[in-house]
Amino acid sequence: KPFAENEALRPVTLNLTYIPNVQFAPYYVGIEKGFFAEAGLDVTLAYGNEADMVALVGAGKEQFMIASGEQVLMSRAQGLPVVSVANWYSDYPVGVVALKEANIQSPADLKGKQIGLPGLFGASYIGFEALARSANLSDSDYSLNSIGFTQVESLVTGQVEAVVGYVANEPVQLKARGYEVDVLRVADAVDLVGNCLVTNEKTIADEPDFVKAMAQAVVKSIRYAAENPEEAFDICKKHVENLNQLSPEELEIQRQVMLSSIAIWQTEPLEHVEQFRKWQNMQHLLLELGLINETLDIEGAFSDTFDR
Amino acid sequence: MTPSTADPALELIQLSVEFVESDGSLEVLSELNFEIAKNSFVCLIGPSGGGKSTLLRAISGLIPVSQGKIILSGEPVQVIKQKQKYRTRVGMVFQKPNLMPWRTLWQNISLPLEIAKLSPEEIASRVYDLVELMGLQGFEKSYPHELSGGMAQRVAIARALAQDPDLLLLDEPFAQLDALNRERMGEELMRVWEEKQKTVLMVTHAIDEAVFLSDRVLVFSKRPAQLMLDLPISLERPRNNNVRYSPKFVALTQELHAALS
Amino acid sequence: MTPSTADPALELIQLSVEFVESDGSLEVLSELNFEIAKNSFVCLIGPSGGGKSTLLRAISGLIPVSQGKIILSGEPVQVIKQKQKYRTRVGMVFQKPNLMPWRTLWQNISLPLEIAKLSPEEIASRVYDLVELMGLQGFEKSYPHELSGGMAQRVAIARALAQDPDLLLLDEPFAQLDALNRERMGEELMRVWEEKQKTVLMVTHAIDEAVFLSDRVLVFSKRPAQLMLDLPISLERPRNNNVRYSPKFVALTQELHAALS
Amino acid sequence: MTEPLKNEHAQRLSPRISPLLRILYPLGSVILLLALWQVLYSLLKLPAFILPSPKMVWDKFLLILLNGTWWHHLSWTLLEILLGLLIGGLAATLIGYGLSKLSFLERLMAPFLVGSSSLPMVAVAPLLIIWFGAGLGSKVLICSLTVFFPVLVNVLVGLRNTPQELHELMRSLNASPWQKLTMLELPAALPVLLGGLRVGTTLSVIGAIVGELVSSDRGLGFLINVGRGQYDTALVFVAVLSLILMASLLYYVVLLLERRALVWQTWRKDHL
Amino acid sequence: MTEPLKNEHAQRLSPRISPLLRILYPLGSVILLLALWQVLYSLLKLPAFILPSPKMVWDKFLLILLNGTWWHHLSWTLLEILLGLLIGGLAATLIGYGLSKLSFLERLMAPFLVGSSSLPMVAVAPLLIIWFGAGLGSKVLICSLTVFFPVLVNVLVGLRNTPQELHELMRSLNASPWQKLTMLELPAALPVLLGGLRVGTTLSVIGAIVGELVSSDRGLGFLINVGRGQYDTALVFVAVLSLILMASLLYYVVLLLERRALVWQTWRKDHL
Ligand SMILES: Nc1ncnc2c1ncn2[C@@H]1O[C@H](COP(=O)(O)OP(=O)(O)OP(=O)(O)O)[C@@H](O)[C@H]1O
Ligand SMILES: Nc1ncnc2c1ncn2[C@@H]1O[C@H](COP(=O)(O)OP(=O)(O)OP(=O)(O)O)[C@@H](O)[C@H]1O
Ligand SMILES: [Mg+2]
Ligand SMILES: [Mg+2]
Repeated sequence: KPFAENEALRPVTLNLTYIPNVQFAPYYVGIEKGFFAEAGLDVTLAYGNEADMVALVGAGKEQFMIASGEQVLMSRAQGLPVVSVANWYSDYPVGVVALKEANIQSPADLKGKQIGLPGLFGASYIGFEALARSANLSDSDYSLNSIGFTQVESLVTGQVEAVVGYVANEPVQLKARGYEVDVLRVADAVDLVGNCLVTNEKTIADEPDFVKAMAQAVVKSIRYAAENPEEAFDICKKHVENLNQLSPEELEIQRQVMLSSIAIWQTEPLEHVEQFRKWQNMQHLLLELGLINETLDIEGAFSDTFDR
Repeated sequence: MTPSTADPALELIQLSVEFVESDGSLEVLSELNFEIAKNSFVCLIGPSGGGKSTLLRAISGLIPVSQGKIILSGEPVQVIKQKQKYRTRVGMVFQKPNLMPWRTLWQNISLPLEIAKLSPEEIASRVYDLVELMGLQGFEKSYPHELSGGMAQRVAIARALAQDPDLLLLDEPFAQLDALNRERMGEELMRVWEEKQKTVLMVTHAIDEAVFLSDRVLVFSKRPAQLMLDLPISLERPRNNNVRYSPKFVALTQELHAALS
Repeated sequence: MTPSTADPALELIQLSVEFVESDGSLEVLSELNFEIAKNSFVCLIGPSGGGKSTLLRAISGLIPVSQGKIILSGEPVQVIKQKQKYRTRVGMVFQKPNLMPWRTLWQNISLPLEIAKLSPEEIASRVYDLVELMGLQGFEKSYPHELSGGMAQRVAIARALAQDPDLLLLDEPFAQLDALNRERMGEELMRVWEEKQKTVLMVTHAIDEAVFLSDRVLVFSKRPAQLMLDLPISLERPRNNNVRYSPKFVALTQELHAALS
Repeated sequence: MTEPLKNEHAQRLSPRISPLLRILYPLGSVILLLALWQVLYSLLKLPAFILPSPKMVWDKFLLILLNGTWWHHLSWTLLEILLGLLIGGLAATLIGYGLSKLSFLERLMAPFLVGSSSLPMVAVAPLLIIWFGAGLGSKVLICSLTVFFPVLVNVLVGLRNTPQELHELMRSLNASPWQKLTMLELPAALPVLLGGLRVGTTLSVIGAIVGELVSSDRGLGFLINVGRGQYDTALVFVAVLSLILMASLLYYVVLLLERRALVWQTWRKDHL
Repeated sequence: MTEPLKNEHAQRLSPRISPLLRILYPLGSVILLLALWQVLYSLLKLPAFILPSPKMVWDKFLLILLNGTWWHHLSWTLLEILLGLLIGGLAATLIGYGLSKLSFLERLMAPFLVGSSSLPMVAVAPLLIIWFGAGLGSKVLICSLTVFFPVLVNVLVGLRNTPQELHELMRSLNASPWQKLTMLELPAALPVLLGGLRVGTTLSVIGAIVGELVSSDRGLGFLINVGRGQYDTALVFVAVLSLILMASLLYYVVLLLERRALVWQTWRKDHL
């Protein structure tokens, strides 16, 4: 055990965004299979709003969270000293989903369409803009509708022609409910950094072993969950509220959601150059969108010394 | 001014009023018979809960009659009420002035005339006269909350007179006033009555007030109300305050006192 | 029962009360001098806004005096007020019954005693007696909104008597009652006064009420109030309703009427 | 000596409603609503994750009622609400009393009272959660805050509207400040205070839900989040209906308390 | 013949406050708040993205004021609120009048009125957006709904509390139903109606913001979302303070309207 030898387990909170969900399978697995305990950690999971969590980690009030890459850069631009120490998603998890009849096969087809997304901020907005720009489209070429988190409903009821969502979630939900859909993955157009384990500079400086223990346990958990999906899904049932109460059909949808999520997990640590490129692409996009105003020190935003 | 029973302003024939309730019915007026002469001033006294207000409400058509008839100058109330001429027949003044707080003094007096859809000029001239008659000049634009109790009651009387009714019903109109204001308002009312030549039926609890004002005092029994005493007041008119100290006044007061207790 | 000016219950010496306002000051009482004999029943009449209530409020120590002195059985009010014995000296009954709506009849009467921190037994026995005295039996647990106006006013008087004060001040206590109830309450009050041997100072607007009840009627002038008339009422006691029709009564009433108009 | 009760009239004239009808009417309303819902469902033919049928919602309710989930979450929200009511109500009463004695301070605070009542908790809840953590504490704080202002305003109004004549009476009886407080001011302010609490109850429910929606792992608001995340719209309906029911029940409980505490008031039965 | 005005007394005894003080007090409050905030900021030493200083917020305000962003969003929210007030208020008045004439229907509706007032808009806003789209419409709908219920309740209470004696007066004058409505019922219900509108205004602001927080691309709620998304807490503060200010102003505008319309009421100046 690299950390906290001959001591009791160290309690720590890992903050997840959103709510308990099968996509967080690795963290449930890490707890149930004892990967965190092996690293000397007693992990409690908490859920909350991403922006709030980033602020708390940045302020040093929390130590670990899972956050989207752009959040790391945007908050660093505002002076929050947050750092990514391990990758969870290999790809940017966002995509555009449309019903077959809308005939949206490539980003260029987005032209002139009514597009729904939660709001003009956050991962879906940034992912969509990346996709649109890859096809040389700008905001005047389509119309964006802020529809909150009602993508599936809005698409089905025909309020919009395409929606922006998580590739592992909305398309699966729609297919399972008998809708034929086309998905444009942002990852196919641009290589952006996805979700990662985030901590703050103070924790890295004060307790590098602690960070290392956490990062490695997370990586191990991701790999195990990816390799043992059925076991992982069973573990999810213990942690995800309401899962047990779903009908068999609905439960199967949730299983599918987890499986498609696994497809974009990063099971082996990424090479530095590769990581750097993803971060730099992200910074480039944010600058273009005006979400940050100056170039940042990319090397400071992530570290690859803890996850291996 | 002498009452002529030949052509009565109001006749009650075998009048009964009952209230039907879930726990049986309550007979409030029982086979009442009397008439009131044109242009006379009649006061009605009786125990609390005896049915005086009920009688007035029946005459003004607010509640239905169970039996018998109410006849105003020869025509039954029900018939008049349907003919819409009704509002020129009976004017009612309640115990409280009952003014609309969002209307000025002027607008409160004009209310019955607006409801009757008179022309604005007609309304203006009538209200003007009434303001003068009741001595309310200078307060035309005041709202009820800016008026004293006495003034408010005067407005209520003016409003009832605005309809120019044949019969004026007053239900303890001065009960809210203090003793001094009460005397003053009584004299005022008498003056107006003499000037306007109306038939007045007024409910009161004050014996001296009844004697001072009226040509005739009716005393009701306990419920179901029946006529217990019908006392003509043969004091000279016009009357002034000194009449209160005359032996005749005192004797009449005493007689009513005895009848009531 | 004959007033003995040797040992007065209340003395006013050169009493003046002014209200200081942003736009100058208002002199309401001006160098008032009179005394009230122990155990006498005195009524105070005067024009509206004349300062009668102000005088009562000054005597009960609710407002400060600008000049002069108020002496209760030999001791100045200010001194008494500080000694906390005050509440056994003066009891006040207002124009409205002023009952606490969340207290039952019984609890309203016991209020002054609770404030004085008497023992529960003592309170119970006193309140019991007062309920009996005022004829309120059977309504001990009623709340004020369940009482008629006359009963509420009776409770207010009982409450003032609960303190067992030497001097009872009444500010138009019957103004809210109708004529008949008013007469009854007056007789009631007289009975209690005779039984309890209190000094009473009562403000009223009703001349006959004043004459009927009191040993002496004081008439105030317009503001600033001064004593305009001090009329002893030498009618025999005990009095009953018939006294109202005696020539003496009528003459006294007439005299007061003249003084007031 | 026995005079008629003063509002014999009034009481006789007020409309009577039999106890049977009093139960039948709300029942009727509920049946009406269900019927409307069923018709809408059958007519619109929307997918179940957009509008579930009453039956689906009922089944979901039974399911989570029987396995204890329902009570697990409901009780948590209830706890937040009750703690919020207690703390917010108490603080508002104490501070309100203080302010009423210091009219200078009251004037200074008045703009905040108006401003804060229009402060959407949903906008500041994240700030509160950042500042005070994501646990029970921040939810109770949000509830307390939502309850605080209406009760405070009502305490101020209630104390201010204590009849001036009763104040005079107490002064003429040489009552001590403490006696004035307990014998006059508190009882006089009670109806308005309870009225504020009643409004506060409703707001407290909303406050708790808002707090939970922003971040939580237990409670009806959390259940709404879960349902929405899993496209389990029936669960969302169960949670929303439960909280409406809870709010209505709490409302009626305070109403009942009010009636008990205020028997001395001619109670307006037709009071909503 | 000229008697004294009835509440000469009352008016003289009511506390007078000079117009100067009336401005100075709120000013004092604001300064107090700013001071408190600054002290908190200096003392707690929290990072600016958790608690910005007054200066930072002011600078941000100036920035977006000058480049037009502020007005762009504020005016949108204002539009939603005003439309919501208009539609919700009007609908509530009309339906309220209808219900008051059909007491049977009113009883049937009563449980919904209580229930719906405790329905957290934040929970149903997504549903409304699904059903009615994400545009201006759904926000105005949310505002209208939040305004609808308090106004409806007040219209019902106002109409019900029309003095019975005045109804009798109108009957004794043989007034037609239309005359009863325009000459008695509407004027009598007006104070309570306007009171409901005043409460509704505050709620409407909250409704608009909730709608915008859930989904929008314009408005103060959107600005809050943007600020939160970009870790620009100063922007969040500007938006929240702007909407509090707007709500307070609207509140006072309705209050002013009320005073103008109700000159005939002895106006309670100390009314919050
Ligand atoms: N609408 C009604 N329904 C049922 N009972 C009624 C109604 N109106 C009056 N009563 C009853 O009829 C009786 C007579 O009442 P009324 O008001 O006519 O008496 P009154 O002589 O005017 O009394 P007071 O002198 O107190 O005014 C009372 O017992 C009263 O309770
Ligand atoms: N607290 C006060 N501040 C200023 N002026 C006052 C105050 N109390 C009374 N006054 C004024 O003092 C005058 C006398 O009032 P007071 O109430 O004593 O008259 P009153 O004789 O009792 O009249 P009424 O017969 O109408 O009761 C009035 O002009 C009144 O406006
Ligand atoms: Mg009557
Ligand atoms: Mg007085």
